[in-house]
Parts: sequence; C-alpha cells; structure tokens
Amino acid sequence: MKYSITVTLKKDVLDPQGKVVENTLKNMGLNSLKSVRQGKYFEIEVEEKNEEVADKEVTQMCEKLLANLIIEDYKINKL
Amino acid sequence: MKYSITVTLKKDVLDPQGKVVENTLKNMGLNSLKSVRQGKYFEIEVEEKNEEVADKEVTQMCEKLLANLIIEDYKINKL
Amino acid sequence: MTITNKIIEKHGLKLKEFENIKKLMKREPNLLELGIFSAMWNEHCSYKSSRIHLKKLPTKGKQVIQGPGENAGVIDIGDNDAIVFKIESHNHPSYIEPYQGAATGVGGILRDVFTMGARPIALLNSIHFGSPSHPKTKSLLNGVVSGIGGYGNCIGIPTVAGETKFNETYNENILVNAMAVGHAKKDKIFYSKAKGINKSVVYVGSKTGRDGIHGASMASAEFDENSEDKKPTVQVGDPFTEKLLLEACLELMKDESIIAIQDMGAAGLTSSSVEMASKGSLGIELNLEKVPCREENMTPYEMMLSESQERMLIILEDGKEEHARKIFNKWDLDFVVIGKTTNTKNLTLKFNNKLVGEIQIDALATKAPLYKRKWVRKKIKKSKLDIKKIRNVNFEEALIKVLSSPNHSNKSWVTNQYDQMVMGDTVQRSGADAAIVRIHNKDKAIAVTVDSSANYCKSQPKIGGKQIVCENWRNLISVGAKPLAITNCLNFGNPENEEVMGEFAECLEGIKEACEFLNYPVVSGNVSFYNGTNKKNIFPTPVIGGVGIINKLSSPINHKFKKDKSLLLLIGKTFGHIEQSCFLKENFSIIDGSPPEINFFNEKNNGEAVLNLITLGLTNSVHDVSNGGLIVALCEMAMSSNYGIKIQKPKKVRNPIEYFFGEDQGRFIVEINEDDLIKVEKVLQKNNIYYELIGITQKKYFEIEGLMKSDINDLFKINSQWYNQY
Amino acid sequence: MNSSVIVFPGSNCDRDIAVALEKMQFKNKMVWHKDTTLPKSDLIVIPGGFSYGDYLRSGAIAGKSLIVSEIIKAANSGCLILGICNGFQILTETGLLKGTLLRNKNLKFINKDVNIKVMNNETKFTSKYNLNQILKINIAHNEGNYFTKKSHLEELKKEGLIAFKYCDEKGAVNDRSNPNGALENIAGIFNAKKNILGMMPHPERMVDEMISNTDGVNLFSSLINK
Ligand SMILES: Nc1ncnc2c1ncn2[C@@H]1O[C@H](COP(=O)(O)OP(=O)(O)O)[C@@H](O)[C@H]1O
Ligand SMILES: [Mg+2]
Repeated sequence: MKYSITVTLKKDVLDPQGKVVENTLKNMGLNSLKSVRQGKYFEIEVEEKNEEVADKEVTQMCEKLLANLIIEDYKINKL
Repeated sequence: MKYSITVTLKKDVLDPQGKVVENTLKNMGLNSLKSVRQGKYFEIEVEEKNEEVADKEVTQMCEKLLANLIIEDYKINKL
Repeated sequence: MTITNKIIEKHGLKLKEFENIKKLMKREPNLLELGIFSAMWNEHCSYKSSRIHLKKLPTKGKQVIQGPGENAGVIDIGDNDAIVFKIESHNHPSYIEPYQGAATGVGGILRDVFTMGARPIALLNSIHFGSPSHPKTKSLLNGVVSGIGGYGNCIGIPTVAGETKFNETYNENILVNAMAVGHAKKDKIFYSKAKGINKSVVYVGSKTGRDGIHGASMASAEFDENSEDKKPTVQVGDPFTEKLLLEACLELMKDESIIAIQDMGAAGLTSSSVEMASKGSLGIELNLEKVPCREENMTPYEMMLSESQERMLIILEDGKEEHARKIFNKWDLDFVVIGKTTNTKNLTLKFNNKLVGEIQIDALATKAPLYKRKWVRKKIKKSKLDIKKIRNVNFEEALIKVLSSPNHSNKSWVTNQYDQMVMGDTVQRSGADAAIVRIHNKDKAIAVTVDSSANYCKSQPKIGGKQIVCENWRNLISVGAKPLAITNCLNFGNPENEEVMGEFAECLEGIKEACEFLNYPVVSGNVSFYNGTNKKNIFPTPVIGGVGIINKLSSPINHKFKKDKSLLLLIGKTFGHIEQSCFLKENFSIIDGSPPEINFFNEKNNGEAVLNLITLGLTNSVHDVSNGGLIVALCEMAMSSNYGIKIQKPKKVRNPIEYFFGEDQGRFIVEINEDDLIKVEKVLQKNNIYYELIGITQKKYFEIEGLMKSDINDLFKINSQWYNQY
Repeated sequence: MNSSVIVFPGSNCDRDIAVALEKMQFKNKMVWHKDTTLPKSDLIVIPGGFSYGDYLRSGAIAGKSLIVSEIIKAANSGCLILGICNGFQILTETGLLKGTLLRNKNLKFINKDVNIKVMNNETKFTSKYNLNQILKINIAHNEGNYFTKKSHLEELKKEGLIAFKYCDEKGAVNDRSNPNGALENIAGIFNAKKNILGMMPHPERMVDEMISNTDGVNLFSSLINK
C-alpha cells in the first residue's frame, strides 16, 4: 500500500524557508503571489495488506519520527 | 487561489534522506515498511482570480524556482 | 547489435578511434565494451590532449613521496608525517545543478585523498562565476557556495581557504574547483597498484544507481524511447555516507589488509578496476551480478559506467575478507566481493556466469589515444592605453571603486557558510594570504592556498602561468611557511581549437619554469577542457593549489597590523605596471596590455628574505602585494586590524596612481617594530634586497600624505557591502 | 572526573570535545551509539556534527537510537549532560530539553565567532563565569534558531534556565546581535533540574590560544571543580 504524507509547520511557527521562496518569486516578477509555506513530503510504501493495520503503522511513523509535533502537523493520504 | 505543490526527486536519483529515514523506521520495528522517498512540499496562495492565468503562474514558479527539472519532478494540486 | 556510426558518435568517440578499437580488439566491440572504451578514452580519463604537455612539468624533489599518477600527490613534512593533496574540477555539473554539482565535487576530491590513507584535514576551493549582472550568476553563486559548505560541513572537514571571482568569460560556464588536503603517516600510504593473482576485489560504500551515465544516457535513447529521462546526469551527494566510508576505510587501513585501493570517480567501476589492474600489469575479473544496485534491472552497461558517488574498490590480502566485512558492516556500508585479480591482463566481465565483455587492459589504459594537437603562440597586442587620461582620476574614488567591486569585496559572506574550525586545528582561517592548519597533536603546521589569474593568462599565457605559481608561493611565504609543492587544476576551452591549445601549452611552459626555479614541484592535478559554449571559450584559467610547512608554530604570522607606530617596509621594486590591473578594470572597464613581468631571481630572493625575517621573529605582520597593487594590500592589512597607516608620498615616482595601483610582482609589505629596523635592514642588505621604508601604522586613519585620509571603519564598510546587497 | 562522549554516525566534533576534556583533566571515554551500556560517568557529552547527515531534521534520528534510553536514565539519576550544537538538537529531540531548533533565519549555515552572555552562573556548568560575562565563542550550524512555546519560555525566564544569550561585544541583546533568529537570542538552556545544558556555540573550540581564545575553558573547569 502506498501513502503520501505531508509535514508542515504549525501556523504560529515562523517559516523562514517559505518566506525566502516567497520573496524570491516576487522578485522574479510573479506579483500575484500572496504567500508560500514550505514543508516536507514523503512517499511511503508498506507491504501490510490489511488496510487498518497499515493505516495505523503509517500514523505511528508520523508521530514517532516524521513530524516533530511541537512545531509540525502532518497529513496522511492514501495513494 | 490556493495550490499545493510537491517536488520529488526523479526515480533514479539517489535520495539519501529517504534512505536514512527508511532505515531508521525499520530499526524502530516498523517492519512492513518497504520504501520511503522524501521530497518538498509547498502551499502557495495567489491573488490572481482567473484560474487559467493562476495555473500558468504556478507552473512557472515550479519550473523556474521550486524544482530543478534535471533531478526533480513536480506536481501541482488545487486546494 | 551492430554498432552504428551514430552510436559511436554518441559515445563521444571519433570514427578513427573506433577503427583503432577494432584493431586493438581484433574484432568489433559489443555495446558494453564500446561504453567502456568511451569512458576510458575520453579526455577526462585519458588526458589525450594534455599528456604530452603535462609530462614537461617538474614533479620531483626531495620533498616528494608521490608525484602525479596516483589518486593524489604525497609530500614529506618530516617526522614520518606526510601530506596528501589534490585539486579537481566539477565545472559542468555545477552549472547544471549548482548545489549538488559543487557538493559532489568536494566529495570526489575527498575520496582521492583518503583513498591514500590520509585523514583529510582541510578543504579549499576556487570558484569562478560570470558577471554579477548575468541573470544566472546569483543563483549559481548561492547554490555553489551552499553546496561546498553542505558537503564539507556535514562530513566535518574545515573549508579554510579559496577564491571567489567574477568575470563575464564564465557567464555560460562557471568553474568549481575543489582541493582537499590530508595527513598520513609516511609509512602508511596506500596506492592503487594491484599485486598478486586471485586476490579478492571488493566493492564498498553506497549502492550503484543509474546516475551519471553520460554517453550511456544518450546512446541508450536508441534502444528505449523512455530511457532518456530515467538517467540523470547529475549525481546527488551523500556526505553522511561519505563520512562513514571515510571512517571505515581509515579503520581498515590500520592493519595490513589492503593491497590496493581506488575510489570510484569518473567512469566509476570501469576506471577504478582498469587502473588498478593496469598499474599492477594484471587482469581483473568482475562478476557484475554481485554489484550492489540501487535500482532494479540494472544492466552490466549501466553498472560499469555509473558514476554513483561514495564508492570504493579494494583489493584485499588473502583471508582478510571477514575482518574487513565486519568493519564496513559496523559503519552500515555495503561490502561485497565482486571479483578477483587474474594473470590474463584482461578486464573480464561476467554477468550471471555469462561472459559479457572482455578487453585487454592495455588497450584501455596505455594504448589509449595520445594527441599532439596543433597550437599557436599568442600574438602580443600593443596596449592602446591613454596613460594621461588614467592619471587624472581622483585617487580616493579610484580606490573605493576597487574596494567595493565584487572581485575585491570582503568574502565573509562566502566563508561564513563554511565550517572553518571543525577538527580543532585551524590556526589561520579564511581571510589571510594562506590558511594555516596544525598537524594534530604537534606544534607544526601546514599552510595552504589556491590562486589563479585568468586575465593575465588570457593576455600572455606564459607570463600568466609563471605569475600564478609565484603568487601562490608568495602567499605561503606571507604566513611564514616554506612552500613545498603544488597541485594544479587546468581549466581551459576546447583543445581542438589551436588558440586554446596554444594558451594551454604556453601556460604550462610558464608554470613549468616557475616551478623549476622555485623548486616547487607539481605532485598532482587535473585538466578540464571544453569549458565554454557556442565556440566561445573561457579565458584560460589554471588554478594553483600550494602547500607549505611551518616547522615551529610559535607565533603564526598573518597580514593584520598588530601595533601602533610600527614601521612599514615595502620589499621589492615598484615600477608602476598598470596594464591588466584591477585599477583599470574597475575604473575604466579596460582589460588591456600585458601582465606584469616575472623576475624569477627577485621573486625567489625577496621571498626567501621575507621568510627569513619571519622566522627570526622580526615581523609583526606580512602581506604580499598582488591584485590591486600596494594600496589595496595596505587596505587589506588595515581593514582586518584596528590600525591604519600613514604613508609618505613617494618622491621619486612617476605618478601616484601607477605607484600605488601598479601590480608589479615579487613584492611584500612587512610591519616591523622600530627597534628592529637595524636588524631587519641587515638581513635585507645582506641579501641584496630592494626595499623602501614607506611609512608607519597609526590608529584609526588610513592616510597617504597629500592624497587621502579616511577612517578605516569607512573603508571596511565599503569593502563589506557588496555581497550583502547583491 | 569521568566523562563519556557519545559518538553517532555523522558526529564530527567528537574528537574536538575529547581533546578539550582531556586537556581539562577529565578521564574521557568514547561511546559508540550502538553500545547498550554507558561507562560510569559524571558527565555525558553529546558532541556537535551532523548525526545521520542531519537528514529529516537535525538530531531527529540520533534521538531514536538505543543509547538514548541510557542517557535518559543517567539524566534522571542526576548525571550531568552537555549537548553542544548537534548535541543540543539531539537533546531536544529526545525530550530531555524542551523546545526545538529551527533553520537559521537567513537559511544559511553560519560559522563565525559570536558574543554570548552568561545569564546564570549559579549552575554546575557556569559557576566559574561571572554573571553577565561576555564570551566570544564560535558557532557553526544550520539549525540554531531556538523556538519554544510561550509557557516554556516563561518558565525558562522565571527559573533561570536560560544559560546564554547572543549579544554584541558590549553585551547588548537585540536583533542585530542575534545570528540565527533564536527566540530572545537564546543560545543555550538548562532543564528544570539544571543538570542538562544544551547550547549551540562550541566551547570546545575555545580552549586553545593558538586556535582561537580560551573563553570556553571555564565551562569545563566549572564542571571539573563542581
Ligand atoms: N570560495 C572561498 N572559499 C574559502 N575561502 C575563500 C573563498 N573565496 C575567498 N576566500 C578567502 O578570502 C580571502 C581573500 O581572497 P583573495 O582576495 O582571493 O586573496 P589573495 O589575493 O590573497 O589570494 C582569502 O583568505 C581566501 O582564502
Ligand atoms: Mg595574497
């Protein structure tokens, strides 16, 4: 089973990377741009056939490693 | 208008980060894991109301800045 | 499959070369074999255009343990200590993907050094970009600098010196040269020469992927519509894995397990196995199904030509396999016996027990093509300089133009992105004439620097060649080091162009003469041709990396003024050579005339006298005079310290502009205590050195009588703003 | 005093800190991350570097290694723990210190000497320094931008748990003297029991006059004489 996971900074955490990308794009003349937030993206494949078990495993991966819950949120999508 | 963009390394490009994450998750006992690939994620808001124009602008952002097409692919989603 | 002309061409081989291959093999090669020939016979691996010129360089000396021909050069610094070093280019990949291109350039040169049993202790780089106003320059600069830092910082080796230059000749073709310096025990150096038959050939490091298969990516488009985009030509660096590989290799090198070792650089598995076999006059047999692969269904062709990073090939002594495997497993690295040495003198390739290719090692190595390309000498153009016009500029404004220019601006924007302190032995960081790195646990040190002068080399390649060697030598002297040996990275345009080849030949003549005169041998190097696009070749840009020794590290010297009211001596004669100067370039955009001549005798005599003064403890600070002339050198000394200067207006001089901005060679500024003047003069007079007492240091102001008086903080600001505003 | 330096794959200031500790008369042992027991130590140091390449997040992966549970045990029984740079990042990932270290504000690796100010000298790590003493110490990091929740920041301030703040040469703590964007210029913090210190600057780089200065010496001499 394949999942995609996005990990993004919480709203109240400063996102310097996003800010720099935003400024660069604006300087490049892309003026309609309002805002950019940057995060991480993972594509994960698990061999587990049982969907429920697989879902649980992937949630665990997020909570235990992929996201730092102090500053980050995560979202899981099935592919 | 809001978009989400994922930028991932092309299939045959080495992904050292993904590899280390994969090994770590396996060592943590998540054995059903098959593979991890890591990429970047962006949430972008543009003020442009005309959908077609906005789409084009976002594509440009990807091609010109967010992805290096020599080693990366990108995908755009409307949010 | 039959080999068509198109396939040959796409492998970068000439039809005549292909005929030669068939003659050597006495049959037509298959595609795998053709790929291997193309990798071994290309310019990068075979040095086919440069070899006859490189042979002329002096490579021997008492201090040389290993000259060119191995992974890196090795020199003797006494007490059973040896220094291993080399420079290499990564120009083309860095233009396509600046971060990864630069990063893997650093990774590659580090492997060359630790392959030989040395622990890397310093990194340097020489990076050249197009005009700052060119639309690509900014992102290339950003990417390259963070790529160099990204790799060196992560692996934990200090980046201590380098040069960052801008010149529109690099608009479409930047230069990224990286140099690594390592320390080894003299009796524990490892070489790539295979010895003995039936020895295990071991693959260690990262897995092999489809990256960097150059010829292949194009050639294979013929066979599979979709294969094109599957094969990236740029590799991604993995400094973390390299750190593990470094530690694992050094751990294995502690005992007597290794017969030969070779990193997999350009042309990966192909060149590493062929070189080891060729040096040992042996054969080598590889079972390619054993090669650790990152992707599924990789073909022998892809495995042999992949340039995946962070891999090594080792030939082990009998019975050491398990011991070695344990070490590599501890560091989480692949370790696989993929073949053995044979007495056939062939490269024998098997895949699942089937013979898939067999080539004589000699055909790939010693019988590779050697070209005596046509070349022409540079025609010397008379300068059209209107000397009266340039004398009329405002002195202070002219200085400010130079100080605020991208090429002369303070480089801390660059160097602050590099960890210069890790490993705990960096005595002198970036910003000085050369960096100083202590030998761990000892009170001696090496000094290192890289230098180039593209404008000089373009105008008169031979003088340019001499000048860079001399400047490099001078930079080491200026920090109190005795220069020992150099490495060089020769960045040139298309060698099939007679003028480019002429620039190459003449630069090498100059380098050769300077190295011979100074007893400053070349122990390693790299040639990068085909820099340029659309028939526009870059300016000839040889880069010299030098290493010197400081035997007793009591009080290291640098260019910062140390005291108020010290005396300032200018060593060496000033003629006011203004052609090809920074003054002309930054003030009038004129790049015209000849570079300053080199007088070898004075160069050597002055340098040795200065080194003598330093060793005697008679100097407070020392700086060589180079780009920008006397005035810029004085400014650099002032801006890096808390002291200014007070200089008398020179009396016998034609014109202050030429006196202060002229770039005559062989000169140093020396700061001494007033009390020491007699002692210093004695040394200088004994050695017939020309010198002038030009003034003194003072607090706060940078002052030239009758010409200017500025606060040094203002000069510092002017010199520091460019990068931050760019 | 016995010290242990934990070595992770990718640690690269492990030798530097060992040299400094030995110079300051510690009996030091290097401990490989796969080891499951710690030698008897009064001080455990987690050195700087790029454990696991800083991949994913700096310190995240080292924070999951086996030895960490031993370090937590030792911490709970009062052993002194010092995390420098990557070591600080690892300590926050294990939860031994609260908060986190984000990318530097300018998104660049920064290596330079900066000034920091001693904010609390009544701890085992800082007793040899004066209060508000200004030190010049080298920093070298990509992620040194300290961030924590408001409530924790209040606790840090109230309990004297801020060890060092970035400042200028005169001691002014402000945006201009903040190299990486850290919250309130925080350069190092203690845990509530003050037996754990995490700091971004590298004191081990400042123990040798030939190389830099000796502003780091008193941190080690505070510890050895505690
Ligand atoms: N890319 C770089 N990497 C490291 N150090 C650099 C780099 N570029 C410039 N530097 C450092 O900045 C200082 C000034 O450089 P430069 O003006 O070229 O010196 P010089 O004229 O003495 O050769 C030197 O100490 C040099 O080592
Ligand atoms: Mg110099």
